[in-house]
Amino acid sequence: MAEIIVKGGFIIDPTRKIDGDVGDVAIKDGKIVDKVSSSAKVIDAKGKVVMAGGVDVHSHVAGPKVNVGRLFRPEDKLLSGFCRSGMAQKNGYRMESGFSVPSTFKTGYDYARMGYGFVMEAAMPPIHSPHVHEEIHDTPIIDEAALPVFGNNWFVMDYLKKGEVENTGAYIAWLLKATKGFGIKVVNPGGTAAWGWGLNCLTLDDPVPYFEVTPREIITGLMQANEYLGLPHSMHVHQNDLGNPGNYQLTLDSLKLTETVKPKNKFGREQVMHSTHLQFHSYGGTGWGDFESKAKEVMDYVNKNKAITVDTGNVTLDETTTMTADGPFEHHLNGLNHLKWCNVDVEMETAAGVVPYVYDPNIKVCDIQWAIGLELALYAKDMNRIFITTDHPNAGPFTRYPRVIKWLMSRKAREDLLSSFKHKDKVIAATTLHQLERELTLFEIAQMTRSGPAKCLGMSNIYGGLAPGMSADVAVIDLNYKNMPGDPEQIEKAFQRAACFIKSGEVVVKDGEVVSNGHKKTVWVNVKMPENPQVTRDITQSFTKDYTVDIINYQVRDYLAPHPYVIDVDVEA
Amino acid sequence: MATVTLKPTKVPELMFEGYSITPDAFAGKTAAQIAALPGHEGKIQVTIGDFFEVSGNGGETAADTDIVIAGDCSRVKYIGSKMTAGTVTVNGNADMYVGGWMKGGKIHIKGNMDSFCGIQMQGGELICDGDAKNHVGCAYRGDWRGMKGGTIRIKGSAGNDIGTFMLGGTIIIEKDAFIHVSTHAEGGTVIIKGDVEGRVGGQMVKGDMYVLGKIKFMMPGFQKVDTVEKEVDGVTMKLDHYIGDLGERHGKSKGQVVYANLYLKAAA
Amino acid sequence: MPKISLNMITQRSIEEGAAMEKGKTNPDYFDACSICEMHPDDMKKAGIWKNTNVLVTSECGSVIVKAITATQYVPPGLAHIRQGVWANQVVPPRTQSTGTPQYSGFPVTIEPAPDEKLKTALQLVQGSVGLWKGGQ
Amino acid sequence: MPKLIKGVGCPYCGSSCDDIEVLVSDDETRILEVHNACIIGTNLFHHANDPTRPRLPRQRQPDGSVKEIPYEEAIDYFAKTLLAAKKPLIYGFGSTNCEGMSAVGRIAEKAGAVLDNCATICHGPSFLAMFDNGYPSCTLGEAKNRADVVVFWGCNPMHAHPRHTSRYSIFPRGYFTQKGQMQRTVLCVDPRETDTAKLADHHLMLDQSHDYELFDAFRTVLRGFDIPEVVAGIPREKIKEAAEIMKKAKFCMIFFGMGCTHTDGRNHNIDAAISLTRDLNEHTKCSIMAMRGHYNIAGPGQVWSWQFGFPYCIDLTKGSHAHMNPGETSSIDLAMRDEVDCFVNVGTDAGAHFPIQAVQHLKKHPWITVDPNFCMASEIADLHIPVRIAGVDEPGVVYRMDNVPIQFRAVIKGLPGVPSDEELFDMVYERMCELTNTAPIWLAAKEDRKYPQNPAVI
Repeated sequence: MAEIIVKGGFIIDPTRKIDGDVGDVAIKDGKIVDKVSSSAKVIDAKGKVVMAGGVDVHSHVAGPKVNVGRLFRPEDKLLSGFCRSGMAQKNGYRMESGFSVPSTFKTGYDYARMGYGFVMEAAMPPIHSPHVHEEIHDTPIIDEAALPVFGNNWFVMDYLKKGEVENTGAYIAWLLKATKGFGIKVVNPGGTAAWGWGLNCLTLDDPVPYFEVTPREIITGLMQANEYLGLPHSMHVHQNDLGNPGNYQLTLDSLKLTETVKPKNKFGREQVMHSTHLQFHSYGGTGWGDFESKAKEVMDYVNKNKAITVDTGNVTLDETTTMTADGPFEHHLNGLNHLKWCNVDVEMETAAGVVPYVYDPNIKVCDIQWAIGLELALYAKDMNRIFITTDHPNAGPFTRYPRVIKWLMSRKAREDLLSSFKHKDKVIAATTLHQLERELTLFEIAQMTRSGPAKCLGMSNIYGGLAPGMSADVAVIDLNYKNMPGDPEQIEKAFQRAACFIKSGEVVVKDGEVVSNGHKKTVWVNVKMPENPQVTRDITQSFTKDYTVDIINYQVRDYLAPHPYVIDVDVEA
Repeated sequence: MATVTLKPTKVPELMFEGYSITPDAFAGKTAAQIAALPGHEGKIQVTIGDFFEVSGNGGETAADTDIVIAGDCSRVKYIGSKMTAGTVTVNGNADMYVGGWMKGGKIHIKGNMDSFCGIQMQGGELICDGDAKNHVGCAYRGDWRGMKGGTIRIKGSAGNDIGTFMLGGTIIIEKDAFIHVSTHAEGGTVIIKGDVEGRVGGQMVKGDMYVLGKIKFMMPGFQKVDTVEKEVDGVTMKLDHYIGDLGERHGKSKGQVVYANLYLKAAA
Repeated sequence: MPKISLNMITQRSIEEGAAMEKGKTNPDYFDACSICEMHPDDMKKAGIWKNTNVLVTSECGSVIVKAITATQYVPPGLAHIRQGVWANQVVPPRTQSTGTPQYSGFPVTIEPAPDEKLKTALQLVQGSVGLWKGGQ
Repeated sequence: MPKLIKGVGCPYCGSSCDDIEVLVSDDETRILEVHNACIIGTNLFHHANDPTRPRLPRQRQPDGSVKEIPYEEAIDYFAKTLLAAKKPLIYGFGSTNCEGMSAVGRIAEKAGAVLDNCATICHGPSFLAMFDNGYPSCTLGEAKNRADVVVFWGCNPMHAHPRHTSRYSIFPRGYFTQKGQMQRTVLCVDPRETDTAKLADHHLMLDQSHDYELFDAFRTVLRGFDIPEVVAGIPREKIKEAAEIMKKAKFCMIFFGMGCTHTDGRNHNIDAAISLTRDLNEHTKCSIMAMRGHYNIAGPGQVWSWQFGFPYCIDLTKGSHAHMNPGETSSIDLAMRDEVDCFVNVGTDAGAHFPIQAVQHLKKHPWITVDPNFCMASEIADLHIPVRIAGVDEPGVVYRMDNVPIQFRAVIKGLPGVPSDEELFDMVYERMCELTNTAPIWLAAKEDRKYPQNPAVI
């Protein structure tokens, strides 16, 4: 494969503590190397910023509920469809569609245009894993992995009720292999299982009907199982009581469950819990009337505890589509906005709901949510433990990351928007954003979008940095490190369309336009451990009695993930 | 005021998607420039001039531009869609999406219209001397924001799905309608002067309907509350007042539940 | 000739499905689908004898099928032809602008036609597009 | 030695049973026995043995006769016909795997075609209702393990989905339904006393085409209001009794079918059913599911939604964006309005299952049928191209009626020289690219074989 050299840019690489030094990045055979020959293709990055490819720790981009979101929202395509140019086929790429839930083609292209190289699909219902992998291989350019959901799985609840962490681990190992999954995702632990009967678990100690296990036991048990297996990523949790006023206390209680668990892995990961879309979990107040931010309280704890990483889940004030395995939450949300509601309860495993949502800047609550997301990042002390997400598409589409970056880097941009709100004074009173003067630096943005998430996922040897040996995912952003634009809009524009993006050593985006469909990989984790006869028997029995598919048709066949990158994990007996 | 006349010269083999036939697109253009405006026939990009002889230049603005189509447009879609001002007159039939997403101005179709006319209309006036097919003043698939404003008057009959997901504006059908009137509506007014087969106001949250003929099958979720005297399209009459759809959710205003209203012409 | 106006529905049956999977030119498919199920009272009204042929006419065409007493009970006023080639000779293609034709709930008249012959599937479909060569 | 293959998926109805056992001959070319399947599935597997199955494309000659031609010639004709048409319609996919549906997306984009599937004449209105009102549903295992009240509304699984009631809905013993049928109350709403109605505990024999009113009556009763004495031919007391049964259920499961989608109001009947389901979730847990007809008819809805954002009726003529509006971009309406000038029928039989007038309109233009077997659509086509049978001699992913993906396998070897749908469409696509002097767009991940020099992973 051809050699490439990205010349003369301002390099920002937190993994090596490089902050704006002018230099070159050499690429050969898909990897970053020390140097290349003189015949290497030259990419001129002079006066521009050079970063590693972006790493998204949490985004809903492939699988059944994402596709429900596409399918049941034709109106999401109407406007975007009417205003696009007719260049798709001429430019050599596939047709694109959708705004809040883009098609797979648009997903891959848009991430690449923003200079992102790896995306984690945040929730994979195991029985639907062939579907997730089908979508992943129809998503161009970006590398992807998917987290199967475990927090409401009947096997997991059965084992954890009895305190059987090793059996839980053995089941997880089997399921990761069967689904070609990456790690342990937990959504509304216990609550989604309760939703099978139309109920929910709104505190850590609400027992799950029939299974008589509590969210507290599920979270703790799965953290223990995760460290017993030594997976690259930690347990990845969406806590109970999402989106409700006053939920920050439960959030703090859940975060504190990490205090008894120690990280144990060979991947350089330090946290035992990744707490996702924290914005939705940092609410004060007793109702929508006195709804207020508790971002500071939550971040004060996160800042103290190294065993936790978080992502923001920034509200972007768009019309979007919410989708989550938190089935009861979507039902609740539907009761609030009365728009259409999809629900998919998945036998033995999980559930999901999908509801369109309009984050209207004229509505006070939406503005407060917007402010909370930004406050979380601005209160953070260790930018390697907090990552930018919009919980795509829940709080806004991922294509708004550049806008979030703009708000974080420019107080002016935040204040301009804040002062345009109809309920400006109420928003200022319910939040602390107006008082925060902090403006994040490019180095901090690189930590939040590159080095941090890569480390949190246990893949800091591959993604998130520009050290020789790492995957050659290199983004050139048209921003002058020494002379940043006075107009914050320029920041958004620069991050929206990379001047150049090299993915796996191949130029895939040039001047913001896709020029190649790239070479993508599916990343999954293969846990090698001795067979556990009890777990094997339990699985076999359950497929005979309770499931409606045959076990041999359940496990994802190899051809569905044609470019696997398998991370092996060995567990001693 | 400037009048642009389009004289049909050729019947499209497939349908001609005449999305450029609006005062907004014609404004500030000469007849030759108008003839060069784009449209589609299937995947082939064509021009207005391929199917019409254009005479007269557009006015300075949309409001100054009148379009007269001197002939039949049974195979032309999107006439006057998204227009904001000016007028369009068709001396014949028109195909789908007449006045779709229209914001202002006036359209007059002297023949019949096909389906989806006035879809998600926001303002202006759409008059049809003949019949309209289905989905008059409805929402686009999946959108909960249907017709928001303006007036649609059909002097003949209409088919099914009149004012689905309607939020505002007025639809008047001077003859009969088939099924599904104001389904899912949360506002607006529909007046049907003839008979309706049924399904009037199903899943309706808010808004008004007037039926001056007979409804063959009433929705079980509507209940008669009183008899009132009201003006309907300029004529005052006695009407039986029903509220509903009692099977559907309803909001409250000043502590009172707000239902949708159906006014049926009372027996003389 | 007496005639009766009925409301027609055309839907699946297991006989139709089982026969179709043997092929649409298979005699089983002919037997399964070239029939019209009615209530005995309606048959009586129209002077139709069980297992004799009738002419079914809708707004868009007509077809000869064999009248039988319903294999699954139909109330008076309703008639049923199993989904397939014969049913689709009379199914109105109008869709109420939804894309889906009026496969069920359309008015037909049914009258005795004991001397008319049933056509095969191929004869009906090829015949309708001018390709039928056989049978003369 | 004949081989018994277990866990085989059945490529017939939307139940997509994957517990079939098939005994195949030593050389894996013949199906000898089929176990566990219903009569329809059994016939389907055995029909694959038919020695008269076409092995070469057949082209209609000017005199009306047909002649076998080589695949290269057929592919060339296919590609040229699509490119020449102003608006080709590619329809079908009732019996195709998802790989084929994905491959055809590429062709349709290139050809500026309208892409539609059998849902358009079947559960299309269910999609319309889903667009308007959502779809609170579940996988079939939820019904099996939890449902104590099961409603069949305008559907007749005893005939259309023969093993549905035994695998998922009435008879099976599940996790919370250990006593199977004894624990379930079954309601059937149908204008006929179908064999499913006979099985039910309560049959509401409504007046045909008045489903919408009956749904509204249920909803009105659930909100505590009174209703007229008789609605849709059902007495008030009977409606109240049925509403009470649903409300008191622990888990109520509503299945609906063509009785809702083929009659007056179409999508609104289902829309009302979904509203009823939402209402019932205020009282208990309730789910609703469309009784999808074919084993993979949910497939195009999935594949095309992730590729184009729409499940069916996808107009790709603009090249820049996809447009969908059933009633305009739906096969039957396109045909009746003479809005297309080429018809491609894939893995279905439009000849038999479209109203005959629509067939006559489509037949004015070139008609290509892609199907493993002879059918009405092949016998009026200008070109019939045989392919392998998904689920019999071609593996692939299929989506069951509840959108659960099932990876079907091949049980016998395909006929020599006969391609799969996917292979055929890829060859047509390559030919279209040659004819237009453009580079084919293969997504690397999907098209492994297209990238022999693909650099190994990181």
